[in-house]
Amino acid sequence: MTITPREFDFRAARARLAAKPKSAGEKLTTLEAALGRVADGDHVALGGCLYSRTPLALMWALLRRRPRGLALSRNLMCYEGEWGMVAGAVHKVVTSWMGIGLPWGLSKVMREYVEKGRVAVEEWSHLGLGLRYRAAAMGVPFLPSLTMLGSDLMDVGGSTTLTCPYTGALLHAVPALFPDVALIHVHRADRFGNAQIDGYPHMDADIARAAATVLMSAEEIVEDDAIRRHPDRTVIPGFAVDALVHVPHGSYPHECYGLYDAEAPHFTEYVAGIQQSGADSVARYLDRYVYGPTTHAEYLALFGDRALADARRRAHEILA
Amino acid sequence: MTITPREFDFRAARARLAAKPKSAGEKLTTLEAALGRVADGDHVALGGCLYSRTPLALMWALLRRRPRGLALSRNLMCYEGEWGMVAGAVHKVVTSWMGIGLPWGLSKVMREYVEKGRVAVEEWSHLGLGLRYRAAAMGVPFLPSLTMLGSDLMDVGGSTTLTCPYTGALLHAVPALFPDVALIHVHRADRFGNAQIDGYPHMDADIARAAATVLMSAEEIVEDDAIRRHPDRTVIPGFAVDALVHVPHGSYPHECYGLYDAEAPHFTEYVAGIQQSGADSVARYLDRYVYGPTTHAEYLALFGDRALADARRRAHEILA
Amino acid sequence: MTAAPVTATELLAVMGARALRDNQTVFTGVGAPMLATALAQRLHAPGLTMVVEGGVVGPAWKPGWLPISTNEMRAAYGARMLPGITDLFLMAQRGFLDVGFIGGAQIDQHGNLNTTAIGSYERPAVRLPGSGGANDIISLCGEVIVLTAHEPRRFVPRVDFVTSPGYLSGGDERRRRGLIFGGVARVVTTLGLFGFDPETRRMRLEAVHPGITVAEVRASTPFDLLVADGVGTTDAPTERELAVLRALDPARQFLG
Amino acid sequence: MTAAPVTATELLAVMGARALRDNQTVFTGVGAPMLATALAQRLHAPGLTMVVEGGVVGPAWKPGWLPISTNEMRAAYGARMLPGITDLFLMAQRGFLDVGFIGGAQIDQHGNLNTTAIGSYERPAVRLPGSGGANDIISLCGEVIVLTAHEPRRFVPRVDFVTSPGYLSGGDERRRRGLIFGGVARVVTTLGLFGFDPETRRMRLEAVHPGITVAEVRASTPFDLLVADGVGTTDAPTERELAVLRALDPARQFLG
Repeated sequence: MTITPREFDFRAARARLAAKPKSAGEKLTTLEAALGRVADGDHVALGGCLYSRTPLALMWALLRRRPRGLALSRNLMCYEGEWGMVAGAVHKVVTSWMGIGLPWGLSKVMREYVEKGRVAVEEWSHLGLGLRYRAAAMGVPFLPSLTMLGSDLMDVGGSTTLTCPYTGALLHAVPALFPDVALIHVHRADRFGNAQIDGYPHMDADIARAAATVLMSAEEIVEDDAIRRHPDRTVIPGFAVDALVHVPHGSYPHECYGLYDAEAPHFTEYVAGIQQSGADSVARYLDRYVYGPTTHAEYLALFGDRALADARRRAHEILA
Repeated sequence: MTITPREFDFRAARARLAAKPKSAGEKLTTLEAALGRVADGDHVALGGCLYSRTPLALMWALLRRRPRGLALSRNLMCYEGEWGMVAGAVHKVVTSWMGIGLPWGLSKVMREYVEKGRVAVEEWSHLGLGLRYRAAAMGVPFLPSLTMLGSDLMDVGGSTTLTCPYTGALLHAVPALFPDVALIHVHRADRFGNAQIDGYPHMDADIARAAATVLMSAEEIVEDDAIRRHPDRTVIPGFAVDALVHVPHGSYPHECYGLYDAEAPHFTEYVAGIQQSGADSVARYLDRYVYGPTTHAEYLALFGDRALADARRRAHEILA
Repeated sequence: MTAAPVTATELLAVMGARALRDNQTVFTGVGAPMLATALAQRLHAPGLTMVVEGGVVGPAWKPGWLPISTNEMRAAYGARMLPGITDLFLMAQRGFLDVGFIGGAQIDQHGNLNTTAIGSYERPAVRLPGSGGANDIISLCGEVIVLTAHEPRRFVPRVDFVTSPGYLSGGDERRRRGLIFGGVARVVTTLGLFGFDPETRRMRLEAVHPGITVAEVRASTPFDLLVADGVGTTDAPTERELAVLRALDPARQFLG
Repeated sequence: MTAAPVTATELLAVMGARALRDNQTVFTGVGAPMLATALAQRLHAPGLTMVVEGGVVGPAWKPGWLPISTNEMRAAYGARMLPGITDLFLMAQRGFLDVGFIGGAQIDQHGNLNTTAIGSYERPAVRLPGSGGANDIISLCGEVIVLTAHEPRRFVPRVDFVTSPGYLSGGDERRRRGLIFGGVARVVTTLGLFGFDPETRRMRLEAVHPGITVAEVRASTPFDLLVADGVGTTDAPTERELAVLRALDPARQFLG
């Protein structure tokens, strides 16, 4: 059993929320100040999915702080999970799948770290992990489901079953996952943290409710009235947000729905390096892209304005 | 215990869904044909909330069929519940609250029917009923919650508690409610039933997933592309919808967010009649407004175009 | 003091507003609670977030356009988010709501409220409208403040039906029955302010409003009311409080 | 017959498409499943609804712009709804999804699939990417169709790790373990079509593709394969099927 009481104890999680002020006020700050709220040993949940709306700017700023002993969870983990492993920041990854996508094959870095027992990967089904976040978002210690029943995944995290008190049916009691910190990237927010997402909602709204601390980056900080004009588009309330940072292209080179496309050739280059020299290649990548640039703008400059402009053009073309 | 296995048996409810075709095709029909799918004895769940986005046109067409033995559920039940009682169509009302609003006082009709034992009102807390629909929408027989614990409401429907297998906490196992039929009014849908709602979502999306049969009315039937341009606004998928009817002002004289305001003076007149002659006044109201007009347009004509135009004007003024 | 006399609703709204702190999230309702919350926000709690039952977060109601129900367009005016009713209550269950306001037809000495039925549930003498969200608010918010006119018929030793559990039979029963958080922190009436004895969880008078005596409160409270040592007197509503409050409801739709 | 030879992916896509009926809701994935579903929709199932794991309902993919992952913008093109991942899978749990497609690194004689680990879970010889939604699809959809290249290494008596439960050890174990619906209805490989014996739930060859013999299938299947009485032969992909299919992927990104 690898799930911990800290992950599913809804009473303790609620007490943490109750103890903190839930201000309707200003949340804007810097990446450095925002990520200063992450402590070694924290469980950090990432929003988005695979290479869609990944909170890469927040992850970038987190790794620059050289954290240790983190648990990192995400429904489909892309290469940011490899970064965490090679950076020595992560001891446990919680996910349903890890890689980049079919054309890029298996994650050689995950294989190396798991097969050598250096990092534990706790696997859940995609819905299983989604329900862990949702249970926490709802403030309950578990949610009943049929998923994962009968599979060997039940033993990985240490799931238990229960009998329905009304129907007698056997059900999977999917344990809640209350992360210490959620990293979320959104399309727009007002300066108070009221946030709106376009296109794929992924699991961000649940993760933001589940976590004790919510750190958010936004492509755009909009006027108060822009949010108030469409309150039915708001998915995360400001009182749930602890820190907000304005970061255009905050998911780049991953995609942000409607704004910019992902950079498949960059993924191919990244994977080619790993095919050649394994984790060492990721270490060099981190030096160049994460530890090297001192600001996120410098990080983006490594890709260049023309690449950013082309990614924006492609996004419009794809949805046109 | 008044909850029935038909309400919470997720296996039977799933089998009913599995057995029916879930077409992506045309759903447009008439009010008469749509409501022909309701059988005596069915549990009918109503969308909207109180006097907001009430599926009044669908309720109007349902009562004109003189149904019998219905169970009627809604989170906050407005006067459509009184209609069902006085029409002799309803034997059980499932709700968290019944009335119109503070200025209109207690529902004299509910008092008469309940105090004389002619109709059972099964009361849940607002969230309790919301979780009953949500459990069904999720395809599970119950959801755990803290709400209603310790109150006398636990005994009304026959709720049971359970002990959390992870934390040992005592939890309310809120039983699922799978209605036979859902009546839903939306702002817009394409002819396949893919539906979008503006403003308050209320509980409609859950009810539409929970029910075996979904009957929908829409203020506007839009082109295919209008839905495809904003897929992140769609809350009910076409494959879940059995019948769709184009009914402008389908909630009138209740409000429809952003389109038209509710008619408080009409409510006052309706209640004044009840103050004078009780249920008989509602019977006369039904003759005039429900059984009298042969089309919904005739029903609206009883209010008049100027009233409709003024309600639209007020809606814009309220949100301006 | 201002010229116009202070109405019951004005008194409840002002005393309710004073009980709120900055940066709190407050589950409020139509009438006095809404006025109390909006007043606090305008006076000493600019960082306060109002939420209402219809599924509204952070509304900015237009003075003169206060909603009659918590789920109509007027209640959503200026809102920052409309999460839906179930999801809003689930935020309360998660622990996002610090304070909730409720009222009730009956309240007893342990802070239990009844809005369901006078007499038996199946065949009541009076069928009341029901819980609505009251049970959820008192079960799930960090703490609850009850605002009510102090009419003797409302104050009973034990409610006929526990719609909204306060401390049940007192002591730690609320916790034993599974409500591991919250409870009734304060009862604000037209006569004074009340709390609950930390041991027995019986209602205790803590302050009377100006011009009200403890004897009058006892006479209007048909159960054995505890009285705090050195029971205080509340400060009368100030001109500023009343001016801001009255500006919210110029037509006196709710202020009376 | 068409000039160009039929690729493995084309064969799987055509045979997969034929297994779908009109007005079904189909949980599909990138590659062959996506091509099979889109093909069926264009040929005999216009009332079919495609859904994909990223949280997409009713997409209308642009030929030549097929998605690489199920949660990128290309996968959402023309969608009628983007309900989110958790809520999409919950629709499957509710019973809204008739058919699901999955594949796997390993499949065994009872239709169990492994995409987690070769060897032990804690210290595997090969750590595979994981379940993703495969476990959910096979647990929650009305029935599942497995599309896979018929490579001997993929077909094992018992998978090392049951990521996605077919019939487990066979018989009624799937149901006894709580999976009261669904199961693997059909396995479509590059050699033929397979079902499962209704009693033992062991894999059974039901038809071979043109030019393939039962002996060849047996030789490529390292477990004791059942063979249906009067095993049939599938009809070769028609010109029309191939023409429509190839128009979906002109760059042959997935068709090979």
